[in-house]
Amino acid sequence: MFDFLSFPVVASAHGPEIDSMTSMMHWAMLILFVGWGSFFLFTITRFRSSKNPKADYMGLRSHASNFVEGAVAVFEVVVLVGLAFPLWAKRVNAFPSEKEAVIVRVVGEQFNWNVHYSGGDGVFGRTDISLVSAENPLGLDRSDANAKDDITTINQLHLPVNKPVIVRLSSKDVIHSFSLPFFRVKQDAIPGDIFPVWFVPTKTTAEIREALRYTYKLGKTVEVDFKSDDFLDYLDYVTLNDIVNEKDGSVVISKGTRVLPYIKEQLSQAVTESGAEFNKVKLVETPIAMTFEKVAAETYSAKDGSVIANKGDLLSDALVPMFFENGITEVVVGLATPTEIACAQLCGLGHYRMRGTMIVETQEEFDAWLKSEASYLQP
Amino acid sequence: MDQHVATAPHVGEAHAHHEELGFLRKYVFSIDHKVIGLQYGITALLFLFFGFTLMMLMRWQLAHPNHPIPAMYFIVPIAIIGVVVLLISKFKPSLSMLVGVLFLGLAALVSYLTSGDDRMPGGIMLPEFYNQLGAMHGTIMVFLGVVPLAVGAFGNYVVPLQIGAPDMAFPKLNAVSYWSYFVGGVVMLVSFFVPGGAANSGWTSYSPLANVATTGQTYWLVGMVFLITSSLLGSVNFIVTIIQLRAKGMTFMRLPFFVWAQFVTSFLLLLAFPPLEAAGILQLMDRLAGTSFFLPSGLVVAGQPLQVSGGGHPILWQHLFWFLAHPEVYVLILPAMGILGEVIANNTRKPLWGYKSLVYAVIFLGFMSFIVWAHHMFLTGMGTVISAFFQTTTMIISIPSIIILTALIISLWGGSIRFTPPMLFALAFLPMFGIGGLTGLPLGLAPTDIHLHDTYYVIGHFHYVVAPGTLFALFAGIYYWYPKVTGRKLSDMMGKIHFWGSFVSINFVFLPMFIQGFAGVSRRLSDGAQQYAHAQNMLPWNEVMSIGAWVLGAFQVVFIVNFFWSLKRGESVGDNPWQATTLEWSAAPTPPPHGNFTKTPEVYRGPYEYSVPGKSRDFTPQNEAD
Amino acid sequence: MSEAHAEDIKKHVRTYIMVFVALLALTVVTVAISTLHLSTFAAVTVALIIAVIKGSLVASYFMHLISEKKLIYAVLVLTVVFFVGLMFLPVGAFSDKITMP
Amino acid sequence: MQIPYTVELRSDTGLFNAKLGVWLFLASEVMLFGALFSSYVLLRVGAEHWPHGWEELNIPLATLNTVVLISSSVTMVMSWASLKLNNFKKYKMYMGLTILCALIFLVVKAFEYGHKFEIGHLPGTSTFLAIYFTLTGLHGLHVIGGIILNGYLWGPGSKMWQSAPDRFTNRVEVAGLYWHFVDLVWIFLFPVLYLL
Ligand code: HEA
Ligand code: HEA
Ligand code: CUA
Ligand SMILES: [Cu+2]
Repeated sequence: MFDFLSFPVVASAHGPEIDSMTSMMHWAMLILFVGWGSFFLFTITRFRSSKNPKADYMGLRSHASNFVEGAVAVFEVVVLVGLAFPLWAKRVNAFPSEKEAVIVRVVGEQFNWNVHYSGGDGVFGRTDISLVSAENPLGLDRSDANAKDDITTINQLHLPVNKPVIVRLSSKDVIHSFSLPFFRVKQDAIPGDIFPVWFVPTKTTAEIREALRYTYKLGKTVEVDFKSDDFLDYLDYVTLNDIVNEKDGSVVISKGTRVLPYIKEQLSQAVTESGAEFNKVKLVETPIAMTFEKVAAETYSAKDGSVIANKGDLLSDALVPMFFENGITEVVVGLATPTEIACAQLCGLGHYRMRGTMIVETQEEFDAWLKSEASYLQP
Repeated sequence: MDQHVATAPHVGEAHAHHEELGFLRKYVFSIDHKVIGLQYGITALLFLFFGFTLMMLMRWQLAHPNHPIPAMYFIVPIAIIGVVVLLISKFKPSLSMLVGVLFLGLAALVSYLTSGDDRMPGGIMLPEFYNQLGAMHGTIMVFLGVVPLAVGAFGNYVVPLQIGAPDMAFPKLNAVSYWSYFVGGVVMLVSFFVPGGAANSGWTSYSPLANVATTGQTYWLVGMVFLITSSLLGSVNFIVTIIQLRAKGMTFMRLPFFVWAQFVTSFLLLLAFPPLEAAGILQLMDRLAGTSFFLPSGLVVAGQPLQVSGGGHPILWQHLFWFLAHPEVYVLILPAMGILGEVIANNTRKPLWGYKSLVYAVIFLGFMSFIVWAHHMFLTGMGTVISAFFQTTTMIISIPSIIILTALIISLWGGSIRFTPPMLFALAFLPMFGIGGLTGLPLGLAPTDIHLHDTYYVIGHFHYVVAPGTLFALFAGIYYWYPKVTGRKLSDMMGKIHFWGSFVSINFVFLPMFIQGFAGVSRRLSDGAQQYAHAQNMLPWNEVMSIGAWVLGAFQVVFIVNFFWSLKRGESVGDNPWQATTLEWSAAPTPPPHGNFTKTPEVYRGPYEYSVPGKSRDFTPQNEAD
Repeated sequence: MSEAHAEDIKKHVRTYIMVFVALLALTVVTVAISTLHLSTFAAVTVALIIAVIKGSLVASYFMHLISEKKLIYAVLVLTVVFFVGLMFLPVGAFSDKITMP
Repeated sequence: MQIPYTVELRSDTGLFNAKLGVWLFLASEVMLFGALFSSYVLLRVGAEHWPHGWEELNIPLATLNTVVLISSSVTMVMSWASLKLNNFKKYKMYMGLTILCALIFLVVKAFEYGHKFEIGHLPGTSTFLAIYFTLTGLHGLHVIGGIILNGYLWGPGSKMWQSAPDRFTNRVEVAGLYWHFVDLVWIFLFPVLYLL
């Protein structure tokens, strides 16, 4: 009954508390709104001038509204003392002990999340901004003994499920905001300061992927001629046949390619260079595989029985013609990494794409991952 | 000139009979509060329109990210509006002609903005340009649109009339305020033409992002200094005027509610703006003199260590900014509430319910608004004590708002409600502000703010209070006072079309924002969150909201046409068409001459003596002796 | 201007001279104390106390605040309240931050 | 219609318009400098190292400037008192002295700044110098504003003494309030920047 706001999947231990507090607030707001609203609607119909030509100087004589206002005030006090203060205190004070938690440093920069694990020794190596370079965005001093086993990644945060995590958050340049929508975590990453946040992930990325399935459709088809039609009107479309240079028969753009501005450039170049001429091209509108990685949520096979995409396979625009040819017009997909680090603070032109992937996995998978990362380190 | 002039001179000719001043002195460098009020009003309306145009471009991008934007869909309608207004003006030098020309200029400006490889190569909006539009939409709407309209225009025009004063206390200072505002606006517009374009760090200009931003940010800061100066001078003027120039008998408890609202607003401007000025000076120093007030040591920007002395704090900027900006949002709402008081009392034909509690609530609201600012900063690493303080003050500040809204709603009870266009807008304000205000509560509680902070939920929250809230109240004010200014009424029919169209479409714009907010969709994303997994099933809403915004835009055209058409063709009215009680209607001629009153009014009663038992008329003006 | 009024003003002028002397003396005192290089806390306290005294003298006598109207006091009290808020709340926020576990 | 209470006092407030106006303006100035002082405190509390003012700055010059500014405050109030006593000549003299003091203040300040620039101490050098230049620079702008204002009242503006002596006296009083405030700010700047 509480959750009427259709929150996204919740995947952390404290998430439900925040959700139910939010829902509770919204119930209260709804009651107030409906209460005031019905009084309001009743009043404006009851006292319209055609029905009530003469106004009453005194108006409402009751002062019941004082009680309502008082009640709202009391309610707010109860929410503050009973919910808001304790919940917040738990978020910012009740940190798990460092021994039982996974500790990871995350440092934001325009427009990446740098992730830093302390490795086997549990101690983070020294960092120094004079060492910062493209290969070493954190400026980690590998000559420091503690740094030898440190693991760093860019935009790859791996965490084990059901274990407390402490993220030590900071930034190299401007203010970012470390936001994990499914985990109900958000904290500004402020340069010159380090703030810790903690939470316990309770669902793995794979579980969330299963829970979140989307159906993508193949839409309209059109046939266009490169010369007469403006390609930029077809940015949501994928080619269903090759674009062939009819002069020499060479394939300039193969089928299963999304119509993007560069295609137009490539074609015009061919025209200016060799006076190429092209066939008409058939396009289908579809968002499958647009923007970022999606996987097939089921196995899709062609009419002849061959597999187009196995469950879990990455989908690409190149598969679109095959779906089309085999009469598959709806594809159920999961997102490759539904769990992500979003940036919730305007941080420059790349703010909209400052997305880090976050993988929550079983302890075994996590350990295996750490091990494989460690194996890349130079001895 | 034609024969209309004699019966109802339009705005520009209001003072023709009184004194022979040259054109420049009369309309441009005037020191008459009414002319200055109109200057503010027209400038602010144009800026509102411009701010909205920027937003409609952004909404196109959000609905169809990375698709070319058909610029002509924006340029041509604006140009057509310009031509229509010019036609209405019959190309005679007048206000309409000026505005018509300005609309054509606006069309040219938009066509400049929608071209250029550093903004829209191939018609596709670059993210950095989106950010410029966002920052400038916020800045223009707040500082160049709503505040100048609510305070500069309505305050200037109405307050002296309502308190029975011949003018503002310092007329020359008043003109300086306007021109300072004007210069600030010009600087902001010019910033679109500098390399790198206008400011692009949000209207909040958070450091260090704003420190390392393009030149536009410097223009933004300089522009803000002018705007702040303008507001400061204006607020000194308002406070002195209200305290010193009240007519005989106009005690504080007989002030119209609108004057009270302006009075409190002026204090907010007076005391909250200076810290932003200080912050602006510090950021200018950071940008121009190489200081690092907001830059900590050890920054690495774009791979290069930043060569500054360091030792500053990014959060310091936020404290100084929000110390202004929270009171500022009440600056946006208080005059609106004031207008509502006038319109509701007049159209219910009865006194406001609980006038005193309204006054005390407004004062308390004004006071509290200074100590809630850090509720914008819960996620900047706040501990328990200080966050508890700000959560508590934020909850406390909701109580006076509830008292005000409740009193206004109860005022309807027992009335004889006339659904005139100003009243329609005023009535719509109530539930719309209710939605906006109520959604402020979960934001004001730190734990729930974790999920909602910087999502579209926040955007939804504040647009409900500023757009169908304040903006509707301002429309109510325009429909209400237009006859006093021009001697003619705005067309009721067009007014009702404007109202219903706006009311329905605006909810399509802002209601889905809450849904996106619950899903955790961040604000200020130039592709409408396409890149984010958690936003995938929220993307269709983007299109709904955008269509809502364009429909909303289309209905504004009705308003603009009404505005200029009625200047000449509206039903002409006498001194007190609404049968109102306050002095601007009952004691001043329409339109008011230079000096406002032919004879100094004297006040005998409270502001809203409607339907007094035993009186033959259903309204008893304040200046009517017993 | 009446004679009584002129007398008043002359009295004022004497006060101004006295205040002037006091201000000079306090300036000397505060500079002198600063050469002692007291501990930061003591130095801040003493310097601020002296500055407050000097400031009050200027405000009370040169700016006639001592005989000013109630309304002006009201404005100033309000300003002082917000001034104090502005001084202390950000400092409070800076000292109450989430700390590293 | 004339605007009332430009000269005479309104009975219920006991004030004329400009006086209330200038006090309100000063209230906003308090908030302006308050915000800067608040920033100063925050930066200093948060700094790892903060120099003592006396190590970086020239105390004798600043003391001299303090004395100069205090003197100008006295001459300012004396100029007003002279008008009250109907002595226009003395007014001219005292007002002239006020402006002179203000100019001396600026000259001394210019030397201080010049020296700092010479030895390469720029606003960007350290946070201390940054806040020093910002605060004193802003204060300096206020001094310049005061000079312009007082210069007007000393020169062209003083014609009003003939036509409307009461109004003119009020103007001088109001200008004085502003000028004393500028002095008052310096009284706090001096210990905060130089002595601590
Ligand atoms: C006019 C402007 C305005 C107004 C009045 C308000 C009012 C309130 N605001 Fe809002 N706010 C903004 C403008 C405004 N705000 C803006 C612009 C931002 C974003 C800035 C940015 O980040 O860019 C913002 C952001 C903002 C935040 C920060 C969110 C975040 O970034 O995470 C918070 C948090 O506490 C908040 C809280 C509140 C509260 C508690 C109120 C309270 O005062 C509300 C009290 C009102 C009520 C409780 C309604 C009562 C009415 C009824 C009950 C009647 C109902 C009637 C009928 C049904 C007929 N606001
Ligand atoms: C007063 C403030 C105000 C107002 C009124 C509005 C009005 C509107 N705003 Fe805005 N908005 C802000 C203040 C405001 N906004 C701020 C501060 C931000 C944050 C910026 C940031 O992130 O930094 C923001 C951000 C913002 C966003 C988020 C962008 C992002 O995060 O990426 C969106 C998205 O849809 C939006 C939409 C709209 C819409 C559709 C309106 C519509 O309601 C507009 C309606 C406008 C009109 C109806 C104009 C009417 C004018 C006329 C008709 C003129 C007539 C002229 C004559 C007669 C001469 N706004
Ligand atoms: Cu990083 Cu937004
Ligand atoms: Cu706020």
